[in-house]
Amino acid sequence: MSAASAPQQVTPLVEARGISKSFGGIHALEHVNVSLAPGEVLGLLGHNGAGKSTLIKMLSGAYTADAGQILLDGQEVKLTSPRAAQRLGIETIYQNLALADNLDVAANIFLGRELLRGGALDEDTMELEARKVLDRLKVNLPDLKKPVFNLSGGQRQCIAISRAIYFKARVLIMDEPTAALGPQETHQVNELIKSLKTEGVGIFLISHDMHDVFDLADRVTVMKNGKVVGSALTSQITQDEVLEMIIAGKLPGRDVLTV
Amino acid sequence: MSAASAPQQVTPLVEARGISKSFGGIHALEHVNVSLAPGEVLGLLGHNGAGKSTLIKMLSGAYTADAGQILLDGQEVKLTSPRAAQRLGIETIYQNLALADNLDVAANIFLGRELLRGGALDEDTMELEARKVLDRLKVNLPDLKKPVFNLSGGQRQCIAISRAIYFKARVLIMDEPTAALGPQETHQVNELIKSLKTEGVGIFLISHDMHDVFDLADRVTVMKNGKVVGSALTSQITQDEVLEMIIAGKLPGRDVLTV
Amino acid sequence: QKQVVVGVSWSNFQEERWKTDEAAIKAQLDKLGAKYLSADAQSSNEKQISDIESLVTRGATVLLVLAQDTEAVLPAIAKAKADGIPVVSYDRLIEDPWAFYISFDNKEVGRLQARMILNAKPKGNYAFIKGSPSDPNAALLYAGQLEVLDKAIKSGAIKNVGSQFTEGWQPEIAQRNMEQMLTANQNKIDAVVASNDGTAGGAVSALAGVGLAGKIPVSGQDADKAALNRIAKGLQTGTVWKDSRTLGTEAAKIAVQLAGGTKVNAIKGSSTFNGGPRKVAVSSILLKPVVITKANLGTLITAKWATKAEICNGVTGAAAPAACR
Amino acid sequence: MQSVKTVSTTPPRRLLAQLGLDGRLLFMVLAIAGIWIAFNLLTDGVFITSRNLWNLSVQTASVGVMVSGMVLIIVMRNIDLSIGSILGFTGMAMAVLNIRVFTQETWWGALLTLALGLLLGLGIGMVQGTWVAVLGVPSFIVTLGGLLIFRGGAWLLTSGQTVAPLTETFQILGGGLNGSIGGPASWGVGALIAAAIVWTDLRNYRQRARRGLPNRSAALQLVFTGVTLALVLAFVLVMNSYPDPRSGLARGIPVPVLIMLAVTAVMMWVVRATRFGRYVFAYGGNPEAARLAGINTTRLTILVFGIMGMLAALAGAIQTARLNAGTNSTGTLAELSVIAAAVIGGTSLAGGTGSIPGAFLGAILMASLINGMLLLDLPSAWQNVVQGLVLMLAVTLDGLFQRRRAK
Amino acid sequence: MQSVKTVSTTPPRRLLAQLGLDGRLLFMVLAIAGIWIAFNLLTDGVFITSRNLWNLSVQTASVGVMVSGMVLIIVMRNIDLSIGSILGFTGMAMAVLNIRVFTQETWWGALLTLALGLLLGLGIGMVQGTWVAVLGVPSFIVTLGGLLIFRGGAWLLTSGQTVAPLTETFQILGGGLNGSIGGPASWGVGALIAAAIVWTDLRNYRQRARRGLPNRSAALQLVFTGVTLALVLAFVLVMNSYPDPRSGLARGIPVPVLIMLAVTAVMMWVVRATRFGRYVFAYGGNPEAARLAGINTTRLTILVFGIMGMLAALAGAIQTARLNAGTNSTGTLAELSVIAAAVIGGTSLAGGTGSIPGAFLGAILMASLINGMLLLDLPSAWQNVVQGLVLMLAVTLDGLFQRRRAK
Ligand SMILES: Nc1ncnc2c1ncn2[C@@H]1O[C@H](COP(=O)(O)OP(=O)(O)OP(=O)(O)O)[C@@H](O)[C@H]1O
Ligand SMILES: Nc1ncnc2c1ncn2[C@@H]1O[C@H](COP(=O)(O)OP(=O)(O)OP(=O)(O)O)[C@@H](O)[C@H]1O
Ligand SMILES: O[C@@H]1[C@@H](O)[C@H](O)OC[C@H]1O
Ligand SMILES: [Mg+2]
Ligand SMILES: [Mg+2]
Repeated sequence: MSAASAPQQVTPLVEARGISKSFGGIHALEHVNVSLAPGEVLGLLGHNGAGKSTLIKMLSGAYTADAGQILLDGQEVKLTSPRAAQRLGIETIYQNLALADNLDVAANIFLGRELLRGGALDEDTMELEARKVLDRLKVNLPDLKKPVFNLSGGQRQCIAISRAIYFKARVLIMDEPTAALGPQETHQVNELIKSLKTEGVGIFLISHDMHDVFDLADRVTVMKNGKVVGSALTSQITQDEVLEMIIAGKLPGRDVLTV
Repeated sequence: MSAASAPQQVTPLVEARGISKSFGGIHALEHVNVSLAPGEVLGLLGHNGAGKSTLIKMLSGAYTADAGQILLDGQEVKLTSPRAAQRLGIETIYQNLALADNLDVAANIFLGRELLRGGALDEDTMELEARKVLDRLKVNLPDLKKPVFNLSGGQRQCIAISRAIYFKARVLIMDEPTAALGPQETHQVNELIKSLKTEGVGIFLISHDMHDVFDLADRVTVMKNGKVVGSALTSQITQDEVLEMIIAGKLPGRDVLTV
Repeated sequence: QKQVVVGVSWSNFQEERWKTDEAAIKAQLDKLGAKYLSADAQSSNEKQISDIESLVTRGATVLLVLAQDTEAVLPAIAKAKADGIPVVSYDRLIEDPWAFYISFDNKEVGRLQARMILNAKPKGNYAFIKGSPSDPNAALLYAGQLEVLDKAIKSGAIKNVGSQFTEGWQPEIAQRNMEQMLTANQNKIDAVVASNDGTAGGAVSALAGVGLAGKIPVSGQDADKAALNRIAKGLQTGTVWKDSRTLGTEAAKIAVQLAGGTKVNAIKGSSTFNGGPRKVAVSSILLKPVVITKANLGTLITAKWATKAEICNGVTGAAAPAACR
Repeated sequence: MQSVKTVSTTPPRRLLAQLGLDGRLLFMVLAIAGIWIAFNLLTDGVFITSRNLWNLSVQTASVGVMVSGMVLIIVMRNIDLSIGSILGFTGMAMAVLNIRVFTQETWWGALLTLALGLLLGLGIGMVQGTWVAVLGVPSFIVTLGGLLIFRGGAWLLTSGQTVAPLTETFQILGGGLNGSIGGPASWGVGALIAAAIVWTDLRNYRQRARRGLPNRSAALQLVFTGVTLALVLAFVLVMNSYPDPRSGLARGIPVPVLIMLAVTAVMMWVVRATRFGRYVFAYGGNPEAARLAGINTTRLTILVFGIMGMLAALAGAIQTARLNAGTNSTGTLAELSVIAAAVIGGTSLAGGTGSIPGAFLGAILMASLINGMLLLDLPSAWQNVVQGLVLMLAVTLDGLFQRRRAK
Repeated sequence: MQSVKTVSTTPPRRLLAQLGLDGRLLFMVLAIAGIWIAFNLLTDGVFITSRNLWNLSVQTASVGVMVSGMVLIIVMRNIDLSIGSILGFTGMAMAVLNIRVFTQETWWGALLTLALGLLLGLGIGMVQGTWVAVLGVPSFIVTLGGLLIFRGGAWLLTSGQTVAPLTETFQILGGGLNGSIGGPASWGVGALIAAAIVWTDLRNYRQRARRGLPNRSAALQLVFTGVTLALVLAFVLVMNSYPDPRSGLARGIPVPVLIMLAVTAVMMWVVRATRFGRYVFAYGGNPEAARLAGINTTRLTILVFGIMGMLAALAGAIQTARLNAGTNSTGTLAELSVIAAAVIGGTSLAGGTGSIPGAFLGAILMASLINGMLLLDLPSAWQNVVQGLVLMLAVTLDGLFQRRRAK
């Protein structure tokens, strides 16, 4: 991933400015700025509880910010609900997966956007399509007609990923998408990210796997205690420097940082 | 980790023989054998849905096997409930964490084994002790008196880990313990595993992170589609060979395998 | 000839008195060689309709219906009529000429209750403990009570200081309602018109709580044994005794006659009654309810309604009524 | 798609699931059959007569009409305690309308009465649903409020007075003497249902076959379709063997039963084949997931309560017509029977799980118990005891049976 | 332990939480105060008189005794519909025992009656609990069965006859003329409660201080302890200002109220300070997690239902003694009041959330509403309507208030 593939001069696809959010007395986010260009993969890093998931929930319409604005193509948008974000082409894989345990695999993948045929649910087509998208991830799923409740952690994760990638998005938010995946499945998802990138999709990638992040992301943004520590192009920073940013919350002592 | 530290000749601490389990029509485990020596770390690997979690649930008393036996110190034991396993010194970190969302951090750590003082719950001591064990993991937790419901994925994972390590175990089962952890937190857990190992605790470690597994485990056992593909000492096999075992379900073409 | 099968549809068997009615009906039917079937609507109009359907299905050749609601039961009567099955409206009027009406007039019961209290306290603050709001008889009773008291209320001699329905005729609810009336009126209540003995029991307990039990007249109805004991003790003024044994016995006899083909207007001793709200003329026999007070408790012993032991349990001293000495 | 050795066991599971004949339904049918046979023996053959079954069907109608709505409510992790009161209130309102406004014996008068009543029920339900969804008050509280308010309201409409009689036309809804559709029309309805069954079964079978999706064998499909058709035939036959006492002609299917069947069919379709139904279950499985998937959960909740209110009003019309009177106590405690029928039919109060046909069978089971108990000459206190015991037993056996199947 | 900027807001949240004065409780106290003031204005000062408050306290006792048990049941994701019937059945059983067996005016006779009644309740509850926990039948079904069975049973015990009167000694449980403990004893009880409060507050404060755990300031602690003591004082004062009509002496705290307070205190302690209480909530939060943590969830369920049954029997004793008669209808529909009180008090039917003091306040709120409306002599239909509206309103306001606080 060269820096050239993520140009900073164009209008960002998504930009969050001055986002703050607190729960009860806890300031989960304080004046956070992030931006994402088309075709860019941005790695979001930080310790546990740093505020990464909270931040992306603002971008996916799941939470509303206490303060700050969100811009899409340079225009301010109000993401009042997940549906609003979806309509604007923002798809999200949530960390807690958010599956309806009592529904089967296909129903979960198409939830909220079911295919119809003559006004009725087109179960068969959905099952076939679900199979296709799951095959892309090379995941092992014995039966698509069973409720997802009893599936293994990784199987559930694959369903959540399929949900998000089936519908063509402009912005894809992935909150630790491969945390529970086996090596082959992880490989597939990483390939997928690369191919979406070439299609111009902007991707927020939250991951604790430094190796994957450096493999996939053009740029990383590090958070600590609800604040942005800084951002840098992966081509201009080392893994150890990023680790230092995560743990110490301090910028490395040289001039590598982008906005 | 040298092979010497995990001698195969002594009576295994835990041994599972011929375990089978099916759900409805799905054979999740078929005639599985595994064993673990004192002070040994055994890495359990396999694709998503291979049956790893199901296997360790037999050892933790959460499920009962359809067939097969479990031996502790060479003696057959009946693990009819999680409590029975705990009593025998088997502690487990479940993949789905199994926290009571409505209880606070300390209550979750001590769940089922609360400290008493004059017949009543000793909240204060439990809070202090909880702080201590969490500090070992270097996890960021704003408030121990809040229900764990709203905590971040990694924070929840740390609580589940604390639960299991607080009570001195002979056998520790860890199902993807660091999946959601940040780099520092992961490091702490890995250190912890190493120190428990020196204390003679036997550890089952399920993880998809090949790097960590090779760093920590003495031996790996690979599963595929509910069956054991094979086991090998980490000192005698390469990561690529293990990957090959996971994906293809076949043993590498040379003589590296232990029982 | 086919055996006569009498199907009895009770409105709510939970009230104490119906057990006595049932015993009388059964005894008489035994004597006449007829069979007894029953169902309990548990205060539900809907269930009563189903009950009557079931009774007919089970082979009832004549029905005895204690209507929960005299209007809502009419479709079931119409069905019975279509099947040619005679009906006795038991205790409560059913305004359909097809049915033979035998009862103690409920409005009359209300009048008797009021009169008994009026005699004891011609002037003062009156509290009314009414029956269940979903039981139409509660309204009839209250209407009868007001009819008697109307003049005194208009003249100002009597003041209605509170009237409350009693959900499900439950004594505990009557007790709570009475407590609140006493509080609202600073105990300045001179008489309680309670619509039956169960609710009277609740009212008396409330009065006992403020030391007024026995000092204020309380009415009732049904001659429950607990109530008779209260009367003997002077805690309740009286009750209206509807000798349900007579009612049951007579009704059983009539039912068997109707089943045998006798026409409703050919029953001996019957007359035409058209005092219902719609003035429908029905053949009927009306029995006389009897007011029971301390003075005539003995009649119940003689009539074997209750034993002396039951009535006089714990009654001693000079104030004991004649029946208990 | 690899599969973990499921081939051998998949076909039978599939088959049951797709016919809507999962283990629970099968068991419930068996339980009902058992109860019927037991009662028939105990009553010397009175229970299984066309007359009693005809009555039983009418007795089931009111609960049967409401229970499918309750399934949706409970699946969505809510409860509606107000339905008995709404039934009573709307029933009373329709009685008043019919007696004081639309007094002529006209079709449109009766229909207008019904329509206004249904609208009233819909409105009440939607207000309650809004209160739950928008203000976030637990449905238990909102509908407990509704229970009190509309029970009081039913009394206040006429100051507690029973109002009667209704027009003959309106009474048809109640399934009384003129309230069934007669023999020929019943055969017609039966034929229609049969045609619909054959058509859907055939279409589904062909479609899955064409797309190469797993399917049952043609022979098995034939058997299943055949059994369904036989049930339809038996139903019409029974309804047509109970004659009108005046004319001696067949009564045929009672109107309230027809309504119940139509409601159940529509609701089954809604649950299986529409987005709305899918969303109800998704919400029940994981409300947060439903919201995150972009589902408008507020609107969903309001709609479900609206439907429930309307079905309660429909039951109110049936009950009022059946009693030929509006009484202020109509529908008291109906909520309990309806919730019980839903739970017996496999709806979990924890939300997310429920089945319309199961609930429908639950309603039949409860009604059969009460009906049969009446046929026996048990004192009513004993009837309560036995009813309680049989209820517990039936559901217990069901549970044991399910668990054995799961192993 | 680092902290994400919580310092500024932690103290007040802590303080409320630790006093058991979370926002909800505070709001409920305010709601009750509002209702009391409103009724007092409407009744020209009759509502807030020692006499009426004394009555109100007795009227609350039966529901107040049961509601804490219901909180545990509901927190464990269960429901108990049978409590009204258990109340009636055990009440009738005790009446029969008292009238036919232990007829002497002795302490032990009355106590034995009570003890046997409580055992009976405990046993019934445990059987139901076993049915739920071991056989896995939904508690809704099991206790619906119980509702039917024991309502029938209450009738069968005496073939429907009301039995009365009970011994004077047994009647004490009902809070009638001789059913309160008098002025001096009431002061004694008040002093004991006050001492207990001071002692616990002091001990907790010192302990946390010694261990360096977050604590409220000494001044604030003083204020809070002071307010609690003032409430105790006010309570005893009110109970002692209502004189016995015969002697003119203070009545003091009624025995059923004392029982209710004792039950509530014990149950609060159980929930806050015992493993058992902790496990009930853990199970409610995540049944699977509780099981995996090694908790014996079967025993837990059986125990909770056992406690509920025993409390229902205790309420049965109170009701029967208060009415001075055993009647077969006693306790009908009590389950609804009790569940409503629990839910108003913040217990969620989804399980996992509930508060004993909240439920206790819920019981007071409901009883206050009915008490006040009866003072106004509102017709019962209007009582229903007003009760429904106030219920919905109170909980709605509470919700809005909570959400504002959360922001
Ligand atoms: N709904 C909520 N209510 C209260 N606190 C919350 C809520 N959501 C998050 N928090 C808190 O806000 C902080 C940030 O949480 P967040 O989930 O964003 O962390 P994260 O960076 O995603 O961590 P992880 O890597 O563990 O997933 C944490 O301290 C968490 O406990
Ligand atoms: N309770 C259950 N009921 C039915 N099927 C189950 C159940 N538990 C597990 N399975 C199935 O058994 C298989 C093994 O699951 P398991 O959770 O053991 O996999 P795993 O190896 O832990 O996978 P992962 O790496 O994704 O955690 C999967 O196909 C899963 O869907
Ligand atoms: O006798 C009374 C009866 O007439 C009334 O309907 O219900 C209550 C009874 O006490
Ligand atoms: Mg996160
Ligand atoms: Mg797993």
